[in-house]
Amino acid sequence: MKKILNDPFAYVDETLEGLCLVYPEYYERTGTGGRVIKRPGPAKKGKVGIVSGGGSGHLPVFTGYVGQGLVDACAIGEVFASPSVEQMVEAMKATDGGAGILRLYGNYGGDTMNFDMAGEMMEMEDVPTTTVKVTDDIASRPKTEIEKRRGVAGIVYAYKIAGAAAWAGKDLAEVTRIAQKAVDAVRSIGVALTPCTVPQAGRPTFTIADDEMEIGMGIHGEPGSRRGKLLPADEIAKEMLDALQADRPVGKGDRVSVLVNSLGGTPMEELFILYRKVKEYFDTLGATIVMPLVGRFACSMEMQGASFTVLKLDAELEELLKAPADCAFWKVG
Amino acid sequence: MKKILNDPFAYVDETLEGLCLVYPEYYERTGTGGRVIKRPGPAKKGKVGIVSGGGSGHLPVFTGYVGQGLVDACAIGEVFASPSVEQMVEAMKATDGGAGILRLYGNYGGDTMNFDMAGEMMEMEDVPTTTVKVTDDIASRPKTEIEKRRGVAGIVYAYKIAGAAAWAGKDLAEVTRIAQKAVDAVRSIGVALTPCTVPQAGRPTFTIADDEMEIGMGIHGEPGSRRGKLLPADEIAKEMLDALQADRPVGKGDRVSVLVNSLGGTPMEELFILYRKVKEYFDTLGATIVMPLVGRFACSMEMQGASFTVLKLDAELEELLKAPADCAFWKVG
Amino acid sequence: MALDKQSLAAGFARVAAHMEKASDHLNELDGRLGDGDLGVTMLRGSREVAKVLPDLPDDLGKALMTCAQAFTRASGSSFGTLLAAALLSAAKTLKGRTEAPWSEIPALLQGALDRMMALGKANLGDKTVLDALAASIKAMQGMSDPAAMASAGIAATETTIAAMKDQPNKIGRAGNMAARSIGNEDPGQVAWLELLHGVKG
Amino acid sequence: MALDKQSLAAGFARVAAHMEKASDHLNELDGRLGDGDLGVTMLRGSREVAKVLPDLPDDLGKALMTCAQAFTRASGSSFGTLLAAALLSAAKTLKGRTEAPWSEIPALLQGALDRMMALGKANLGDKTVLDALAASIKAMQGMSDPAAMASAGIAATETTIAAMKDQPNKIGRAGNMAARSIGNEDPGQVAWLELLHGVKG
Ligand SMILES: Nc1ncnc2c1ncn2[C@@H]1O[C@H](COP(=O)(O)OP(=O)(O)O)[C@@H](O)[C@H]1O
Ligand SMILES: Nc1ncnc2c1ncn2[C@@H]1O[C@H](COP(=O)(O)OP(=O)(O)O)[C@@H](O)[C@H]1O
Ligand SMILES: [Mg+2]
Ligand SMILES: [Mg+2]
Ligand SMILES: [Mg+2]
Ligand SMILES: [Mg+2]
Repeated sequence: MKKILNDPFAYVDETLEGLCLVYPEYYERTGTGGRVIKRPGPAKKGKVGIVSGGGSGHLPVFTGYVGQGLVDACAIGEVFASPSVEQMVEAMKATDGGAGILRLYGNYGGDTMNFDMAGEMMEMEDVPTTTVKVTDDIASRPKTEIEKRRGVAGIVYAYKIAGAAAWAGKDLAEVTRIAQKAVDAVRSIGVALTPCTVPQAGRPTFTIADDEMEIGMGIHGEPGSRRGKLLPADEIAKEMLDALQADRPVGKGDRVSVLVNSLGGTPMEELFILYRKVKEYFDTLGATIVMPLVGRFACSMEMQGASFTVLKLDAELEELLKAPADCAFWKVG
Repeated sequence: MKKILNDPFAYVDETLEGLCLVYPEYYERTGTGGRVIKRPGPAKKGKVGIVSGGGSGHLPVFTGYVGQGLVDACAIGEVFASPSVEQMVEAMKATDGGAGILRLYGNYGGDTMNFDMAGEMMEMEDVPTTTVKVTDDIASRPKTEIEKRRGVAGIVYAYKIAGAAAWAGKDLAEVTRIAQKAVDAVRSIGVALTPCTVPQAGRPTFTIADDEMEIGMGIHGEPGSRRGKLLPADEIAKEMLDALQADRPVGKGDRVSVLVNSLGGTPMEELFILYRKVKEYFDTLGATIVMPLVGRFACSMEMQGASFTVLKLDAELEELLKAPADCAFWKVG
Repeated sequence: MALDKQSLAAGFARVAAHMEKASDHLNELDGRLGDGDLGVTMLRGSREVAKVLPDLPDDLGKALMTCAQAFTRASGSSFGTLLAAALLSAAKTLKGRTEAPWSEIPALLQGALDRMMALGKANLGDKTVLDALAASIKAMQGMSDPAAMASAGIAATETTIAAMKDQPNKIGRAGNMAARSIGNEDPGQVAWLELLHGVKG
Repeated sequence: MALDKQSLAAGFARVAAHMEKASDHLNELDGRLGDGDLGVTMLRGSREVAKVLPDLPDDLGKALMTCAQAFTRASGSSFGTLLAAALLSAAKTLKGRTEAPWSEIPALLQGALDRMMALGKANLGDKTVLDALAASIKAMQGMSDPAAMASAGIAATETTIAAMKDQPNKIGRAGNMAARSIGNEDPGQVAWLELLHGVKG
């Protein structure tokens, strides 16, 4: 394991400590064990709160997207592990402005069980809450089981759009509808070249040969759809774009936003090389790319690889996508 | 070599192509072989032009810092290789607003020879030019040969400060003085954990054992000051901070800005873990950290490791550091 | 006497005391095929609950909710979450009441079981705590004495554990090693047994 | 006749024609210990220069500057940059003049040599193009006929190449393998020889 860290069991807490020291204007630590990150100051009165949560090791996801026009609070688990119910409840309480709370998170077993529980607890205290789970990874399940798909980088779009709706003062039902609409419009697929190492485990999450890649692999190393020889960038891009296109076709005149995301270890140079092909692909389809995002948005620490996320827009989604937002890792407007 | 690319000989051109497709509002390609990136539109009349250049593979350095309040144009070489004289001349011509041009780049042999030549060519055309070379890497030479030190991540501060001065309308002599003042005030040191691979070479730039790190290594794999067992994050941080402190002491009441930079493969989590120790160190000295920067600013593709850069501020430098700036990779104000 | 704030607090206090002794064994059982944290979950969880017992609200719903929240403070592991869900299900049913007859216990447990199945997406027969709980409910049916109910539950759970020992686990971490789980008592079922022992005192 | 726009253009045209034949050999020499791009540098560079010859300005300074810029268009390698620096040094000296006597050539070359040394930070004796240039200047001293100067330079360069062949390179890529460079002609010195052959025609 080649990582710059101290005690592996302090990895998450020290990360959060550093994060808040660098950006006190964006992030405030609270909750049991300091495992809730919220926007500084009190919850905004009358605004629907948006709460997320999940395992660590994915920065900027999930914690990094706490900010104006984005997420209000986030509960943080160990690397690749769910936060506890208690921490989720604390995140919701920290962001309760009296207008209800949307739980918006990636579809993973532990997170779901805990967030459901946490939601019931809030309801016992008469705080209305709703749930929208992000299920964008097309490689995780066939289209017939779409609601069981796991969530990957597409959550960034869900945060942005739901966040803008809540910031604009829409009510809980409306924010929930819009968040679900964003989830329905978003699809992702990834390719992994190398594994990463969970600090407490001390060994790579999976093994893969020096000349191999795995298309469709999940951000925790969950099996993908195809393992094979490492292909040239343009061929990798085409294979992933074809898969996305088969799952949810984009056609002439459509407007989409595209996120070309590094899993962490893959450098910006390679993302730009991939983006050429993405642009060409949508040009050929006659579709327009709006606000392309290229960079590290949802990572798996040092894992090499990349993912593509396509968000199909309509007027409502596009307006919300372009609305101002501000966190340490992403500024819009 | 595990990289997402097509023809290794097209690596740089495809990277620039993608960069400009994603950010047409920030970057425009021009020059022989499209190896100059400039701010879109004509040069700003009456403003001192700031031109940089260097090898590829370091994004966001150098190209990424073309933007308002930063660099006006950049000449781009192959991975880790100098751009040509012609490309440098083109970069300068693209940014000639009639107020002269500052060449601001990292101190490497090939770049220096070519930039000197290019400068003479501009002077033959009666365009006044000056040179400031960034020499921040304390591990590359002893203090007695300070002007021979190579440039690493400190260039980011030099860009920011000189860029703000030029943007504010100061003349060439003044912009040059301020750029040199920034260089004199900045010091860096890095630690490398893994090598990276130059696409055209196809093999790692150096070898290092699985449990080793090298303190002081350069961003192209130039030898550092000490190779040894990988230490805990806090000890690595202390060793680097002590070296910086020995080279240019920071004391009680001083104001500094600090850049904790990933060489590419090292994830954000680890940078935040390092930053805790940085903050503690300067707190103990009684110094104040202003506008800390944590992230990927000057990389070596997928190389794992990190660098610390300390900029000692006075009122003039601090004002310029905080002035607005805008490029795709960095927004201030 | 009936189920109220006092008897609830007394029951949880007995469970907490019992877990101080039982947790090592649960860790050991869970460690054979799982991650060995079940005893820790139960011990830390019930210690957290013990802390809130002196200040429980009169409303049984709120009281159970307070206990559920306290339990989850210690842990994010599966059994802890399922148990909290069970408490929360009872809390919902009893919301607004300060007293409930003992005879309502089997119905409350049935509600809890339904909630745990909905939450954990497991079925009866998967060799989990659910099977022990289902058997306990059946055995308690029609009773109204709490001690007798606990005894009946203990007997039914012991029978279940013994009967299922040689079946494969079908869910959770142990479910990933279904074959190897044959011959092992399910740790969650044993945890339920220890809970009942604690309640009975 | 003297050095002016016409004679300058004619000389560069002869060099460009000669490089079409000489470049392979230069690549081969540079490839033994260097990166094998010297012939490419000379060929592409002089082809680029050939393109600008029809439209050279009358001002000799501007004309040489145009040639220097054209040469660097093709390459960022060391010899190309040094040669461009040499041309630029002459351009600076001749700026504003449309004619110069042939007798000024040795002084122009000395200025170029100084510039190349300042730029490349190498010294005489390092077994580089500098040694060939220095020997040529010495041999041309006091002459005023261009053909005779070229011949003298060729003879002096040949002597230098032969004399230094068995010494180690001390600078540049080949300098990294000083020991292995013994026995090899320095490619930059040979490139200078070929340049003079081209000029002479
Ligand atoms: N989805 C589920 N539904 C019902 N019971 C479950 C489920 N998952 C685990 N269990 C029960 O919990 C016990 C393990 O608890 P625990 O150690 O807390 O789980 P883990 O450490 O795997 O999160 C199992 O023996 C089983 O009885
Ligand atoms: N710093 C220097 N000073 C003088 N001459 C040099 C220098 N570096 C290289 N040369 C000359 O250039 C020749 C190699 O030229 P070239 O192939 O263009 O260099 P490279 O490919 O290493 O950049 C050498 O044989 C030597 O004569
Ligand atoms: Mg367990
Ligand atoms: Mg567990
Ligand atoms: Mg060469
Ligand atoms: Mg070369």
